[in-house]
Amino acid sequence: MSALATPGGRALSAAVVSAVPLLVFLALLAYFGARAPGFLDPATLILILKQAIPTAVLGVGLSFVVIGGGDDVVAGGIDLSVPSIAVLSAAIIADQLAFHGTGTLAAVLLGFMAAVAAGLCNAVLVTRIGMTPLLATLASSTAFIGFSKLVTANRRIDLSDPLIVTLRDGTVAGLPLGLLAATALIVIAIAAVHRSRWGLRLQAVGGNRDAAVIAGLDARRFVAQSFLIAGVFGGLASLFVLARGSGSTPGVAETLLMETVLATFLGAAFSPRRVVTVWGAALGAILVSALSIGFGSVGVDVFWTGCVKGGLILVVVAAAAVARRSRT
Amino acid sequence: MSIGGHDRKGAWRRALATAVAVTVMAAAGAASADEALSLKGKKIGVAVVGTQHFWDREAFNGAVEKVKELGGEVLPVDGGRDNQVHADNHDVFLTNKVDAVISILGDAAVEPKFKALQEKGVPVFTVDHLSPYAINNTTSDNYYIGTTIGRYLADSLGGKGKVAFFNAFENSLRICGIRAQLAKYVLKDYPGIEIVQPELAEAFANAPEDARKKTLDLLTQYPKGTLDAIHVACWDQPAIGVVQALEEAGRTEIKVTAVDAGPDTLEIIAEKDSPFVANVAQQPHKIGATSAENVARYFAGEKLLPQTFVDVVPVNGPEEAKKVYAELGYGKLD
Amino acid sequence: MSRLASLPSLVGSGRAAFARHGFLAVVGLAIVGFAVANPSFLSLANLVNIVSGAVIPLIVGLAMTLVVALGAIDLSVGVALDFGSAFAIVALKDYGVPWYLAVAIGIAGGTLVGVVNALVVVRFRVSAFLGTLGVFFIGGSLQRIFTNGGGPISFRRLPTEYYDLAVGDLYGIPIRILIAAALVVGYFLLLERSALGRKIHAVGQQSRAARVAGLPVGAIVAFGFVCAGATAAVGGLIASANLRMFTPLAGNAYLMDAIAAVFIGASMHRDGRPNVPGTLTGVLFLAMVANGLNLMGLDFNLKDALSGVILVAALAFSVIQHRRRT
Amino acid sequence: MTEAKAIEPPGDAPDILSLDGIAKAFPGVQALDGATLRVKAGEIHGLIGENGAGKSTLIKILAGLYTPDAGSLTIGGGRVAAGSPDAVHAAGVRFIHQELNLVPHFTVAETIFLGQELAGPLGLRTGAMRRAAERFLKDTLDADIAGHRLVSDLGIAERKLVQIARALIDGKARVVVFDEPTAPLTHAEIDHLFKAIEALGRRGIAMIYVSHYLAEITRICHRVTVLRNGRNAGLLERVGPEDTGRLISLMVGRDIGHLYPRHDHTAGAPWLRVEKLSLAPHYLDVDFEVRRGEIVGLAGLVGSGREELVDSIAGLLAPARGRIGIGGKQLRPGSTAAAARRGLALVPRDRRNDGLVLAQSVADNINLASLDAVSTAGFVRRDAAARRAGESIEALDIRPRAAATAARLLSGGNQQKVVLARGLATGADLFVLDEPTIGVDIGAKAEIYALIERLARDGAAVLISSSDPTELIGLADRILVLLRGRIVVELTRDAADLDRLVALTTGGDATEGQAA
Repeated sequence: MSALATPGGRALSAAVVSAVPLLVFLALLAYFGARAPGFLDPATLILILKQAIPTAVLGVGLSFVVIGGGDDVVAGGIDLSVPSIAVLSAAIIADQLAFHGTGTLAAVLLGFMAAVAAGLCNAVLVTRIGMTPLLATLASSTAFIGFSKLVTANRRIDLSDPLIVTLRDGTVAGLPLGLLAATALIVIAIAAVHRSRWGLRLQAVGGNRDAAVIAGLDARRFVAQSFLIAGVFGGLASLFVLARGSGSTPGVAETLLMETVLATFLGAAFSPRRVVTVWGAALGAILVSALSIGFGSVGVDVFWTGCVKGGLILVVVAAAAVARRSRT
Repeated sequence: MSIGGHDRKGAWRRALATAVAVTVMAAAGAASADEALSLKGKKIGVAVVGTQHFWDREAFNGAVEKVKELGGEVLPVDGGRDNQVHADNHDVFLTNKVDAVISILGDAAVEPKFKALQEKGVPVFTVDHLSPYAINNTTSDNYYIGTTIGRYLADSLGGKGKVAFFNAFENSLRICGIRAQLAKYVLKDYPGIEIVQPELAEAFANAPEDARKKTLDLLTQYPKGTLDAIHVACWDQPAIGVVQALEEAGRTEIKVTAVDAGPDTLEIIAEKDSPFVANVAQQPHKIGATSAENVARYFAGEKLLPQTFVDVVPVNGPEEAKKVYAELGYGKLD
Repeated sequence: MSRLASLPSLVGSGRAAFARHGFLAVVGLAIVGFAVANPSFLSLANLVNIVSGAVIPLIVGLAMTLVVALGAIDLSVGVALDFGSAFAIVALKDYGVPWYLAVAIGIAGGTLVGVVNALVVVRFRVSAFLGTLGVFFIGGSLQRIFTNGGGPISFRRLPTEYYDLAVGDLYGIPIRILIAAALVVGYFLLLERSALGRKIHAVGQQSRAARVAGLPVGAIVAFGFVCAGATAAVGGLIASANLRMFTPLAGNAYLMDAIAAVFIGASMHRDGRPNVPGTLTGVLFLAMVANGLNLMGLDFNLKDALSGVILVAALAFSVIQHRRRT
Repeated sequence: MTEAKAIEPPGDAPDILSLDGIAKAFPGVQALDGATLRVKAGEIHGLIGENGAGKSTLIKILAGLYTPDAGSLTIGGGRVAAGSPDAVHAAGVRFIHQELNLVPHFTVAETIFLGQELAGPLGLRTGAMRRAAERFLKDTLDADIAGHRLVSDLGIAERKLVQIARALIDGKARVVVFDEPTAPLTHAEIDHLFKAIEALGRRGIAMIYVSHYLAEITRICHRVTVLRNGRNAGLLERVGPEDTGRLISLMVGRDIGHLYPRHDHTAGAPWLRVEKLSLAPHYLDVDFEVRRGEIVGLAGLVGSGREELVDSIAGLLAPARGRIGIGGKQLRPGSTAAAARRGLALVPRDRRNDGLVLAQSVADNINLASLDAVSTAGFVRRDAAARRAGESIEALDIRPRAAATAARLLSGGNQQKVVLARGLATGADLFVLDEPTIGVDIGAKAEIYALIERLARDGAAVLISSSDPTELIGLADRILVLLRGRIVVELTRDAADLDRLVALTTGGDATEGQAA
């Protein structure tokens, strides 16, 4: 039967084309390693991982929505509001801790509740009102950012709460605590999406909605759940955002959004199935972080990083499009 | 390529020779030591929060050029106007084993990074950012800026009237807090002056256009005769849009004051009948350069004071604007 | 435009009627609220102020209308705007070209962005969202490289004719409003009256059917991106004339509003397709909200939160309204 | 084709499923009028009929997707509520739809177990599912497919098997309905699929096999129910290859004479010329020409490469090799716009998605391809556009006679007339009509046939691709028969009779096919 598969020559060229993103990335890493001697040290590696944490957690949240909605960015699933949910939750936690004398647990709980409410709001906009996810979350994110400004009066709030400091500086067996915590979250998410019944069904809903419905699944419920979970991950990410910034800093949502979208879709280019995955989003975040640190270490003119990121998107997506065409 | 800075480099050097003297409240005998200053063989990390704004860019260029001039190697990083990215950029210095760090601007998010650098024995020098972990902070005298612009503002109002403040950063950046609060402190001497509430926020991206629109809305809210001045509390990019809005609306009786006095705004102040009446010029390029020199002094074994203040140049009225424009080496205005 | 003539039906339950005319209800509530909070909201001067402030968003919105009508999206309209502004200002300042040539060069700058988008989307089959996102990154980066980090290029001594693009008037009517009006009419004719416009809508509504009918779909999509780029550049010309300088990365500030306006407009259309009067309404609504909130003298942080909520509500209502109709 | 059935017929086994006296009317058409279908356990039961005979309506009623107006459904001796997909599923009926509907990036195991995954305390038991899937494929369907492979990497036949396995994996299937399962498959693949089906039969599962391919029906089915015009036209027991003729006559069995217009056209200069056109694996080395004033029919079953060939001529697909000429000029391949410039008008088979811009008005659709003719300086002259649309509506008798009506509100027949009107408005002289009367009621059919005849009379070259052999015989001057990607025979009008054409397209007349 396997002889009936696509002709060998075309499969080969597709394989070459689909390896382009990986080759590009490896070439860049080699270049950094050669130019900046310290780049391949374990310390740098830890640093790359540490800096990737907030983007990775947000990317994981986003990937739930993309997986459940399909990866057509305009018609399928996307949640552009995950970073603003994180910023909103961070703002609430910081404000509570710094100015209202709220206990750590209660403050974190309040932030989480806001994040879940935000996710619920997105779920309603998309599955009840019927807005396209792109539009719904673009709009809701402006509201969430507005609320976070309202909460913090658009100022930076420094935090020295033990939880935040521990998450930032604590180590377990020589490994940063934040890194371990984030890894645990990502592992749970991977298990949920890629190792559970629910996850397989979520993937089916996004992969081919008709197929999912034929299998007896309630597609809308899965989509709603994915937005809710994205909200939860926004809330979880807020802790890492707070730890990384030693408090809440206004105006970080936009950078986070760009990095998150980039990481999530870059991750797809590295997955063998060419689809957005949870681990792909996490890996994408690490790659983006490695690129940033790499460029910094090499001393590349910072003005060029946008060119590199944009070029990367175009190359990766065009390669994927070409690979898809030669496959069918 | 070099719309911003490099073509002015020659002019800068000439200006440095003639410019107002630097008030270096550093160690005695600094002048003689300058001859021997060197950063040969040193790798200096220079981090700046962003380069879109004239001030930031010039401070950054000043530091980078001076390090190179002193024979050092530069590892530059830019936060893209994101305080968080700026803070994270300091990690790169940690892993690249730089000999010293010059950190320009930024908010409290950088503190843990400074602490980590300090623990690794890397000395940190800041520009416009006070930190317990830094050896030295080179900055303008923001207290002087705040009180000076406050006085000029009061003078332009003749001691009474309504003034609107663009003031979004008072709470988030220490230097902005100093400038805004001291200006307000001075205005307390003038019971006839009232600050319109609420204050206005400027956006960082597209600041001039954003301020222009907000000013037009403000003018509708305050018809002719009910508003007398608009002050931008921490910088002056929004003032470009404010002036534009006043000219468009024919409300040039309203006075404008701001802080920074880059070439763009000096040019506006120098124009005839400009509503933009006063500003306080900083010397960002010199601040950056001075910080780099402080690094060299530190390696030469000198003891540095916690803060080095570089002179600011008050600008009051068109004639002074023209003069300062020439003095700071931006060229000549007629 | 028969839509505008159809009056709200007074029959049916109040809730259904509200859902059906929800967007208009939100607009009405907002106007009343703003007027009560500050009577000068409805003054002629302020209305002119609103319209005049809406000019650049409107121009960007028109460009977006065209692209969305083609069933795509353009996240790089801001870059096209910036390029228009940059090319014109540099031409004026460093090359001393006459003002009309600067206008042409500026438009060419935006067109360039459109051409790149067209290549990426039509030739390399990259989805419009990710393709224009890539162009967005690259375009921003190029501006920073060109301006040595993103410093504005100021040119106070603009030729008066160029300056007048933003601030001049003809027979008492601001030239910027005339430019916007001309573009609105032009886009209206293009999308609602021209042969090409029919083809554009056919491609946007049912791309494959358009292809079967023998329409050159690729060329039409490419035209849309190029035309959108050129149009956004006109916004850039006005922005640069306005402030007598080029502010790098300024264009992105208009992206979100443009998308929102187009979708508000589309949901008001009978067939739910993007349309010029709808976009005009959407842009004016957003401008009105921003202005009204400013005039209320609210704390600026509260203002941001409120305008976000109003945006979500307006979009939600217009989507519900559209669903009720079909 | 003469080998005995691989599995024994069920003999006197009781009916496991029966649909009795089913009636269903849709606006304007009585789709089913007392149809009956009874299936025994372990039997492979063929269900055949022409397009519009009511097969798909009957299957949808069985699936619970439609509620019948009358009749009853009994499964395994128990009455099952009509109109409930869940009840039918619970009773053990499974459907293998013609569309594969699989998630492309899923593995074989994930696909098969979707909705009934094996999971333990540690989450999905990937290995267990993989092994179980492989075992199931091997044991039940006699297929070797590795469970970790991605659906997108499978061949079509393998995907079909996976689709079947997914329907059966729960082990509760008692009746499996195959809807045109071999459509996209090659000969070798079909053999493999049949092995799988026979393996199912050995397990006592009843199967309903819906297909146009009579050769397949006679090869594997034990009994065949023939539907015609919504009623049972016959039930054949112990079917063998020798029954093909009987099946055809039961299927067609109506007078088609008055439906078709009088032939009143004469062939002129060669116009469309197709040379050595190939697009593996769909069609190979296709050569033919169509003259002006001539109607050429293209026959071939679904999967014969007919659709791809038509798409290639119209510019929707780019052929791999070969040339297409129109009026002596070479056509740029893969561009509908280029084809349109050469005067080609396509009436596509998928009218809803490809034919019309449904949201736009009838007038806009009629003028869509020829807007420049009603425009001045790029602007549509609305009066001219309306006038021309009005003329077309009048001439083609499009109803309702309101140019401003949205195209989506029209009936299928009238939509098809709008597509034709659009082509006519461009002044096209080559019409490629792909299934021009699919889903169109009989009255509209006659009108469309008259229009087609008029096109030829006016000197246009017409190529009709159709799965309805009667319409090809009724209209075409010549009929090209496509079988598995090759033109196997060209029948002239005089030589074409229905039995022979059906036999040729279904591969039921292999000797003649090869002789030609």
